[in-house]
Amino acid sequence: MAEKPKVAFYWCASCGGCEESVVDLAEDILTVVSLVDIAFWPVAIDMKRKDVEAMADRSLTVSFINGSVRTSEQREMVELLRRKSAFVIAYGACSQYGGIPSLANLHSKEEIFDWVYHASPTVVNPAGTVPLERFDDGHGHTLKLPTFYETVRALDQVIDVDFYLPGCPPTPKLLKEAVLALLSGKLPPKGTVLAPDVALCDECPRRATKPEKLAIARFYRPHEIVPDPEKCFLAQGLPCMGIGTRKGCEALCIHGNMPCTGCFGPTSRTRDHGAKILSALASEVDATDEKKIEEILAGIPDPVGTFYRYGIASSMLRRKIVEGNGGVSA
Amino acid sequence: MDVVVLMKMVPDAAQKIEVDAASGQLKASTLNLIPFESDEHALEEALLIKERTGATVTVVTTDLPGGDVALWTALAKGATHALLVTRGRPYEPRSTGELARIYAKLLETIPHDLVLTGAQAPDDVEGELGALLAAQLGLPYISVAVAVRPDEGTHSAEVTTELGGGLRSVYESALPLVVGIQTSETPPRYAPFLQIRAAQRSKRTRSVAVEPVPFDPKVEVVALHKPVAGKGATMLEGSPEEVAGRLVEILAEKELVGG
Amino acid sequence: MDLDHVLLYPEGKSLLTCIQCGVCSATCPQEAFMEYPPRKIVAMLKAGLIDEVVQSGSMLKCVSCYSCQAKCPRQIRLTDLLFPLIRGRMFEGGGIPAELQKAFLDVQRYGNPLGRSTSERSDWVARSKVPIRILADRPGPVDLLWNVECYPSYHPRGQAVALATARLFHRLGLDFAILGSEERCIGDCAGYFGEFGLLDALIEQNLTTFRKYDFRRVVTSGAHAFNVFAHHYPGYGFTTPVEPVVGLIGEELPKLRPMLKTSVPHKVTYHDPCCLGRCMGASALRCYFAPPRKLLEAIPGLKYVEMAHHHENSLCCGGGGGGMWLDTYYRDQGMDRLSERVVKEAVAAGADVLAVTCDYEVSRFEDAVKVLGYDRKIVVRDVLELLDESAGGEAAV
Amino acid sequence: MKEGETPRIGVYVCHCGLNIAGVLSVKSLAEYAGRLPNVVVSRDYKYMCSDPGQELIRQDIREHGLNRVVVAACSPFLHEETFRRVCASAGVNPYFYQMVNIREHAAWVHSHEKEKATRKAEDLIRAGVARAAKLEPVVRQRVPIHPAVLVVGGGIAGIQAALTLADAGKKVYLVEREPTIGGHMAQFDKTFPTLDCAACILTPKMTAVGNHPNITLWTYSDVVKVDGSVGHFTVTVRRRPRYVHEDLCIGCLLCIESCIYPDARVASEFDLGLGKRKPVYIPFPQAVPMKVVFDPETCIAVKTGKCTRPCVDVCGVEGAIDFEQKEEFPQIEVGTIILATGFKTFDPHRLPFYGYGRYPAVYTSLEVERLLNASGPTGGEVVLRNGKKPEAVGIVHCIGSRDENTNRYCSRVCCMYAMKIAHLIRERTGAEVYNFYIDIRAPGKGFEEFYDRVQEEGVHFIRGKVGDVTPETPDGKGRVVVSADDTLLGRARKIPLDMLVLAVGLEAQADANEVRRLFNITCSEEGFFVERHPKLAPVNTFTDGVFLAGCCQSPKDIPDSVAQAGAAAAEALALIDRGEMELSPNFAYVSAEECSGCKTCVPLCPYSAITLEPEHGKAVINQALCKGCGVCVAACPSGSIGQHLFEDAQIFDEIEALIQGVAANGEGAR
Repeated sequence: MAEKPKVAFYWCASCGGCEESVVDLAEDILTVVSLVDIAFWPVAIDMKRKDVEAMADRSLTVSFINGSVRTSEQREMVELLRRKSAFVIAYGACSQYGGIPSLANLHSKEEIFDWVYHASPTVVNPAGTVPLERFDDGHGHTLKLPTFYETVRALDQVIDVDFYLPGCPPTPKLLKEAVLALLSGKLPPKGTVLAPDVALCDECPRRATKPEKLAIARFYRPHEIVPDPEKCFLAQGLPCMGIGTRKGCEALCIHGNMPCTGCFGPTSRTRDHGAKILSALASEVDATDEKKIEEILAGIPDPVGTFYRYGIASSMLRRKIVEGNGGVSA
Repeated sequence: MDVVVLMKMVPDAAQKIEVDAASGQLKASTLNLIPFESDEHALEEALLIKERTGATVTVVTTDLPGGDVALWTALAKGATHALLVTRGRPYEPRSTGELARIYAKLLETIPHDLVLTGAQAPDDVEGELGALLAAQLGLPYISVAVAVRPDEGTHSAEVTTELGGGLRSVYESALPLVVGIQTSETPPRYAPFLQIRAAQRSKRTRSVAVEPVPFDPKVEVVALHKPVAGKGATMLEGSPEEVAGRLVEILAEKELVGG
Repeated sequence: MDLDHVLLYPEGKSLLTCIQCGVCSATCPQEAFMEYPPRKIVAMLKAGLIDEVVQSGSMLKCVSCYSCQAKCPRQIRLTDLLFPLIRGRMFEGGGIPAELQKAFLDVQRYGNPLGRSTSERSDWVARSKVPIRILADRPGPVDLLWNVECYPSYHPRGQAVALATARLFHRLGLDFAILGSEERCIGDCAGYFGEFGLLDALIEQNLTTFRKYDFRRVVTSGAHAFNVFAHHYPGYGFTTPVEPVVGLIGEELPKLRPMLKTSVPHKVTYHDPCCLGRCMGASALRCYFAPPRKLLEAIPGLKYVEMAHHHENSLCCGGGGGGMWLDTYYRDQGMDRLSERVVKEAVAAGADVLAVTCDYEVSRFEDAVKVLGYDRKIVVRDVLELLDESAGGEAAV
Repeated sequence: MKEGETPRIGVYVCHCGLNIAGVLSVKSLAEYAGRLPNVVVSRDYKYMCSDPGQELIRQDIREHGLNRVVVAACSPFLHEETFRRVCASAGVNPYFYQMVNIREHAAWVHSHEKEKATRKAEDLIRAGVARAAKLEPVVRQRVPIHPAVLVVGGGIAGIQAALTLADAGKKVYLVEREPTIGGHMAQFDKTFPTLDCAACILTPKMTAVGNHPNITLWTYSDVVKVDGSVGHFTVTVRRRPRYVHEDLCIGCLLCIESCIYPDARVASEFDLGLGKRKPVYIPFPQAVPMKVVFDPETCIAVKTGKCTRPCVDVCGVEGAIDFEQKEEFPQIEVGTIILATGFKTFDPHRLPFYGYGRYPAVYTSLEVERLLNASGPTGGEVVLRNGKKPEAVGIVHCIGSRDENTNRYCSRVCCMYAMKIAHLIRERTGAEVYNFYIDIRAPGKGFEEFYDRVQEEGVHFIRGKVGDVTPETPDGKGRVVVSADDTLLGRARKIPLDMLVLAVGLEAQADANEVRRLFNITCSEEGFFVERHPKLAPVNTFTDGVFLAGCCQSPKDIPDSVAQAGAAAAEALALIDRGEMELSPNFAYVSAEECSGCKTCVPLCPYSAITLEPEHGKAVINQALCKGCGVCVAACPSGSIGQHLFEDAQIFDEIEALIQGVAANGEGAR
């Protein structure tokens, strides 16, 4: 019997949900394991970087990399995995678009450190300790920590990516289909997002309840009202990203009576996810005078966090300008 | 031509001034110091001279509260230089005599052809500041002036003073000269607020430290009190005709008008 | 904005679009006395002859009545921008009459043009039979901040109006307070005579005071303060709603009407102040033409008559834009006083009471009545005084 | 170009004489273009639009196998069509053509910075070339044209257009809101500058409309709905009940005489309230159609049913009067529409200081037209509201015109009609007449001569607008005193007048905005309908098949209205006789498999061109209705709507190419 294809999983800046989603395959994981060898999976298997370094180039069939890239260690690891893998799949929203961690791009590194180590009310740090990249204890011992980059990046902003599995996290169904497709050798063109290229409304159980003209007179945040479980969220004034977000999740959030937050990202035809939905929703605001419009829009207190929740890094916004380095370098 | 104007900061009479019962002095918190009116006229006269002759005008005051504002205002109106006399702490000469000595000392260091000051002040009712200063400097002194016309060519000045009843006398004096100004030829000009602020920002006021002058005043303020309202006036009431009739009677009684 | 820079701004650039139609001069109540009436001034500005305008003294005769600006077909901001800028130039070369200079100096020093002590500003309150809250003494949230202004605070006739106003507020159960000795001139005369530095300083100072307290809206005693609030304060970030007292009481009329029991059997005419009507522009929505008339007509026994000039055509009392302190100058120039023209029109209309709502007007028109020898023909009352009288006056609180 | 075929681009830099070559270095631009990706040929030429210039392109297409053409020259407004035709004639799809405007966008605006201007032109050309590589072939669609025409509005413009079309043998529907046609012209006594009797020249035309076999005249009616697009509009008209069957009424007017109200007591709309009418009336003696109207507001038979109805008794035609008559909504099919909805006069209540409505001595010019009209309320005599004849009359020009507070524009006719009124008043009353004007605008045929004539007649002209109107007596009932700055004299004038006439300007109809929506056209800020091009397409609108005539487009006098009506009729005729029409190629389209059916686009379309296909709930765009505005394209949240000639790929590549250059030049990089 020929050697089973080798698969790697790696975890960059992310919450860990993507790792769990692999386990969500439930009994299907056995099918997967029977078909492939998991060669590297730090969260589950005790293997070290040197083990990967020892592998031959392109000896891994596929690496599933989740999380965005924000430290030098993550960068080195994904570059390493790129060399060792025939295919790299950006797994999950963070890896694909930068994800929630890339909202950090709205702040500078200094601001983040200042908040986390000093200013946050829950911090007790009388000594003012902050992590250093290098620490000498004076007895010849040196401790090195990875560099914390100014900017959080999506995976394809660091290495070449072959396919994308969207979602926060991707659904087991999509993962399974992806693995089977890879094994079958029937590969879509490089760069394909392995999910349908139509917006979520298409599979939304509430589509029929969306009126032609929304005429939104007020936006609500999810905690402000109890949403009608049958009615289109937009018709209820809840910003739902489903109109401009890929389907394929089978409307999971909608079934949980929560509006779509956009984790599957835009369709292939959209350059900037947030801007696209924003422009669509803005045209639905039921007011013509400036003051009233502003009043209605005030119902979305954090527009960037709302419309770019998963995609700052890969959006046209990219990040807040940082003095001195043009805002794009690390 | 160098004209020096000496300005004095005095309590603003328009504000309610209170006397501190314990010390018998004016309550500092109720005091608002402003340049005395005659000094404003002295400044105006100096500015008129400047406009006519191109003279430089140096304004001087002591660093009491409000002194800086007075200098900014003077600069805003057109003064050339502004000096704040200081000893490094709030500076309050206790008498006109001491002030005259300080100014005399200051004037040793700055050029002056004409020294203008208000003819009098609330704490200098006799108008002795100019006289004492002139004596210290050994200069001539003319007071209650209403016009000063210096002539650079002859290095002299024609000074008009006003006496009671509208009588005027015209003097001619060699320069340098000390003049006490009663009123200027035209009313003191108004300094627009923006220019006062500009003067403030321009940092053109200069502080000059003058060494303490030993002085032993022989006179001291013992107590101050508000005027006691008397029972002087009689209010006349009734229709205009009645009031007028009563008024004629009173005037006749006092033999001010012929019966 | 400096006069030299007028053309850099859209408001100033409109000057270039002047078509010399002459509406400004035709409507100007002081045109006859100006060497250069408004139309000519605009032409001279365009021709670069500004110094001649400054020297002519024509600008001293403008009383900021807004007639020219409100009717200008090119919406050139003559009253609140160009003329003040030209007058601002007059500070450089002198030529500003002493009385007016003193008013400015007094505003600089004491925050009121009457030269009165700041600590005496709320002395009138002691004479009030109804409680008047002073914020410095009793801070804490309040609905209505009443900006009393200088004349109602210091002038005896103004104080009578202020007391009547307080009684009306009290009767209507309004939650109001005043700033007392913390209040300062709102900046009317400074703003309209081109003393922009002073206006700026006053606004900054007033806003600092306002920020100390918690109030929902502002009511002004008079028209001028209302106008300055409306035109200048928003630029400094002050967005609290401001109403003149007639506007506020006008809204409360349903509540007030049952209290108006005492008959006031007079033929009353009303003088529209420039700063509650015209100043809002020809197509303005915020004109207060109707409220004072509605209030007057609600008074039992009162018969309302209209003067020849009224609404947007009303004559000016002559007190705006520094005119309040130029009476001597006007007399020296051989000019008749606008306030006298208004009083004559009021008498011609058959009125025995001239009702006003502007803080300058009670005293101005009373002077005019005396000068004209009309003491027995007509009296001057503030609309609020008439309302107070009808509601029973001091005896009924 | 077939799929997969590499773009072969030819770039042509036009000198436009010295217009471009005088500023830009055209030689170096052509060389620069030659180095850009996919560019096979690159040339400069003196006049690309000339025949040899065009031939040059054709020759290159043949010799070099070009499949894309970029011309860097003037505005696409001028020559885009020219070069598209060149491409088509050489066998290349005309939409494989890209125009780069280096004249207006570089040479003209930066003529003082030649070096920088050339660099900007490089950027523009690079962007154009990048876009050209992404162009796709487009095929234009054609639609047939229905031969009937709808004319909306029965004033002189509508009348003229309807008659021209009907005389050409076309079916015309003329819809008028009022009970009669004739419009404002019917209210005038004389017309300037010839002083022709307005009725004498208008009424024959009105009668011709009423009798024309090709014209269906619907008065007292309005258009309520317009569906379809050029060639096949379906129009719904609301016909308000006049409580008389038009086909039965013979216009004998006996019903009016017999009305239970013996006296006319209702303010006549036609006389602007200066005269009175009965509840049953005709607006004026020459009304067309000569059919009475029962006013539902004042006729008690209509309102309450409680009337003895002497009108019915006296009517000789059984059933002609019908108080049960209801609104009707007939639908008609037409291929083209002419809007001639006219104007309204400025309401001087908006400038209260002129005292209109406050002082009885103040009139509008239209009111005075009625006073002057022989069939008006005073039989043509100028009599004031107080019954007196005026001895001094003032006419203020520019009321509601040339005024930022009201209307910014010049109303164009007021100077002339004000002089006409001055002449007529002086002629009939001998009064002193003062015209207060800002500038006299008399630029028409015979206008200046008329100005001379009126001056010679002794009419006073004061150059200065009235700024103040005060009553002479406090009651306001007598004379008014006006103040004006006689700017030529440099002196204020105060003149007491018995009559003050406000020469009110012309404004768009109050409902212009609703009408605009109904017909899918645009309104200017002032409310006048916007023509497609102010010079070259003055009667067309941005909606194909909808044309404009008369004052609904802008204020104009009678000759201009008539001329424009003729032009609009000619445009309609051209379409009808061509039989079909090409649609604009830049329409939007929905990719059905990509559409999620979210409906965002549907309500946004200003032309109602998008519907949901019922089976799958996907959006569909009607090509004939789409104007290519791009709103849906931008709004589609899933990017599933494309637009021909403005595909995302084309625009993004163009922008990216542009940005590259800016970044490379180190300019604008912040």
